[in-house]
Amino acid sequence: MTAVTHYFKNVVDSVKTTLIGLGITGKYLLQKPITVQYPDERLPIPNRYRGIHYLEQEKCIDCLACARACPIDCIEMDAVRHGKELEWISFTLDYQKCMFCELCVYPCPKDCIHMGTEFAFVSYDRSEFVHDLLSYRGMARDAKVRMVEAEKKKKAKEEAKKAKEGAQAAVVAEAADDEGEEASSEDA
Amino acid sequence: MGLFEKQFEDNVLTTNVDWLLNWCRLSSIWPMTFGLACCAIEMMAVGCAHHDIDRFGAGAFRASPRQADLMIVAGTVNFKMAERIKRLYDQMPSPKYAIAMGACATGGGPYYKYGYTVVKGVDRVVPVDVYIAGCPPRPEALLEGLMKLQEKIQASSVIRKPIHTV
Amino acid sequence: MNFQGIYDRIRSIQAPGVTGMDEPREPNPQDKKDKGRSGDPYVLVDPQRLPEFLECLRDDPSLKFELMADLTATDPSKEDGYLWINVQLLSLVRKHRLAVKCLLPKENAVMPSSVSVHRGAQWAERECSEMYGITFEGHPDPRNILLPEDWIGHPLRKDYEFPEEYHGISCK
Amino acid sequence: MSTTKTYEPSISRTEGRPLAGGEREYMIDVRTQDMEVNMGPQHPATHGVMRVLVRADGELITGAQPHLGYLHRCAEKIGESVEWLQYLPYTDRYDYLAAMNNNLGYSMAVEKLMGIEIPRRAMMLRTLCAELNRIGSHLIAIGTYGLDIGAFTPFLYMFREREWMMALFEKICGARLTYSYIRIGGVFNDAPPGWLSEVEAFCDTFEVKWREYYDLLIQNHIFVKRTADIGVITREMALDFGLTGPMLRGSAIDWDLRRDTPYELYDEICKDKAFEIPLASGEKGTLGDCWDRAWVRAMEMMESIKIVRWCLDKIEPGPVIGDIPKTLRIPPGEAYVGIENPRGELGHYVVSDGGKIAVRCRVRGPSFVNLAVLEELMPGALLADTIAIIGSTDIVVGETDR
Repeated sequence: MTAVTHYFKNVVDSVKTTLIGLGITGKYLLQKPITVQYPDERLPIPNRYRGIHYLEQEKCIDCLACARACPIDCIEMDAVRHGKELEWISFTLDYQKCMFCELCVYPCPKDCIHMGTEFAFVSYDRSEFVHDLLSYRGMARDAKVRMVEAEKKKKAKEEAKKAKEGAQAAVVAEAADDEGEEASSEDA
Repeated sequence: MGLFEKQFEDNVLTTNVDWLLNWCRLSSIWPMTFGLACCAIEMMAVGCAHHDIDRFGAGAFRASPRQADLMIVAGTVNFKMAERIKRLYDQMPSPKYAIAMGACATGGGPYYKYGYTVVKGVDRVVPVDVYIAGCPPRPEALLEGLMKLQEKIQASSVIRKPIHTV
Repeated sequence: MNFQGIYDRIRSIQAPGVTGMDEPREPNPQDKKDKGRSGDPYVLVDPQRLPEFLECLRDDPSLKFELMADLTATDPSKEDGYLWINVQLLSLVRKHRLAVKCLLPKENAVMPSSVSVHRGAQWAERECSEMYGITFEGHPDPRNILLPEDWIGHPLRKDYEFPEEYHGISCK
Repeated sequence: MSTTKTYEPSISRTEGRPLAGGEREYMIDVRTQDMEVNMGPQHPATHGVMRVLVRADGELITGAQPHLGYLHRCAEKIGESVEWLQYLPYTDRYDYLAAMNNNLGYSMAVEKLMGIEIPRRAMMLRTLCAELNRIGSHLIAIGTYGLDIGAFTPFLYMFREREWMMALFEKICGARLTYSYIRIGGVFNDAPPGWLSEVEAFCDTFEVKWREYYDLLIQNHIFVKRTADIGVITREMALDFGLTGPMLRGSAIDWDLRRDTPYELYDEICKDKAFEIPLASGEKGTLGDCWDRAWVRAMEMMESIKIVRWCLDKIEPGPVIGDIPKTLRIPPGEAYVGIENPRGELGHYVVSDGGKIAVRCRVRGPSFVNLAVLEELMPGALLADTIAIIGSTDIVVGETDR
């Protein structure tokens, strides 16, 4: 092939393939655009989406299973135990480290930590990313009620026990007295 | 601005001029093509048809820092790269902004604990205006961050004296 | 060819530097401490003769390990006095694989470079030498590849301590 | 700069650069001053943060040296520091374009040590997801390659389909890019109802769109002229450098781990002859040039669609994950598993001492190995071709640096 024919073949090929390309792009000219106008329209977020965590605090028992499962230790929690009831101090998730892997969700024995469908977490200050998952601090109201009731019950139980013990002691003492009398009579 | 910058008291003229200048700035934030890691793919997705960052006037991805206003640090920064990021940021003309996209750029992310070469937060190298959580954040989250940055620009003072808080 | 066949062939052509082999085995029910071994069988080779060994295997017509898939090192534990050099070989014609292992003493981690046999080893050896502090003699370009030039320490050694700061940027 | 190695140019100045049709392009033999051009680390065409130090004599490149490590994220150290399962999310992040394949490779390596069987449905879902991810990865590879060469439209079109693919993954595992879906012992979750029919709809649409990409980009004469006869990898070179994947098949070496060392369900798929391995033939220029590699990637997408369809056809209900304890203790031993990543052989070499944490977790990234050939390919090319050559190696910097 001579240089001249080579040159013209190049030109013809370029024009031909470019026209094919233009035909393809031209098809889209009249179609509806697929752009989602974000703040007004939103793409559907599936149920399984791994977004910002949320905690069902009532169920949580402060067992640290999620914190142990986390590869980067971004979960920190602190609570004080009063018998069965928990007084919450903090439960933070550090989004400066979190990689949304969902490994924290499945070890939970009470199924109380979840990943929601919320994804936009934007801030001017990165210290805000240490996110608090608690919906209340300290003790829950009904937990207090439960605790007071439990304490009352405990007290009542103890009193009952004491009374019982007292009665038993009296019985024992009487028996002992009887025995003593018997013994003394035997002695006599 | 030079001579007029941050010189004037609040009045009808200066506040309106400020509003106009800020509006101009926020409607044409040109980001720099600066993908580092996984988040760069989401940044590309934002530039593409589904999310189309051009709607915010921020679609002109510039390859050169000299033409860019915004640096989207999209990905993990390590020590070898940190010096380059600093240099690129210094090359950008003022007013310039930086977005830390994703957990790695914000605070080291998953590499916080064992990543011996990872910089624990790009704000140790360059000043950051907006942080976005996620690993990687959804494209919508980046748009959300951009809107947050626009709010910040709108609130800034150009020829007015800045309001000092004690 | 399966591993036994490959090993027999290696024995019969008297490939240089072969010192033995290891195969996965079941745990011994009598000895509770013996947990057995799972995974791949491998050939043990003297590290000082590794390039000759690789060349021999590459050129042998019935083995034809012409592609070196991987060369890496392993630091088994802090106490262990040896580093492992792990090489994965692949034969495209015969469709078989072979794992090769060398034991290299930690005190004197020097071995000849395999770049003359497989050029693909060049970057892998650079990575090994920066991560484990192994010196490959005869390597054409022995610089750091992933870490900065002035990095101190060999990160993948088990006794590596994380740095406090690098060029004024705090690491904590 | 003083450490820079100098190269002999692979073509002689008086012989000139070979052109199609046996002609040669002659350069006037004027000695210009050697110039060192730094491409990157921030460069739109280096696919991330890689730096190539190019030594140029006028327009002719006499040497090139890739500098890596701008995204070194210590993946292997992390593998030795966290528990077996906890490392899984990190595998997503070295080759972030093909996270499913990385999950699969790591899981298979650990399963090999454990010696466990995986439920059949789990295998189906794994294969299906890995192949879908291969399509997504090649879409970006070809899209950004077009972008480097100067074609912006195909990039936008390919991202449209990729967005659909990511929405599918989002439905099954909840993340768009870093899936952690394939777990040790199976997959993490069964497919939600209706998901498989959506995949089928995706396949139907994709086959139509693929034709468009092929006509719009791969067959476009301008694209062909920019990529043909450039960066030729010969058979010997490919084997010497240990290249794998499309780089190898671009040089017409018939090797695919899916067929030649079958894993998962590929044995059955190969027996059914459900897919074939596209091999380059040097159609537009020399065998093993950049165009051949781009073509191989484009054809592989269609083969992946065939595998996905095979899986959709054969999938049956059943369990998706075996009985795996919460804290894994892997029996002592060492195993290497290589799987066919979109970029080549992704090898995981894991060593266990019987504990909760790995002793060694080596990742053999195909990009890392494939990139080494750049030093050899560049000398003799023109400065404008550097981008075509780098783009054709299809690297992911997260994987070269790990």
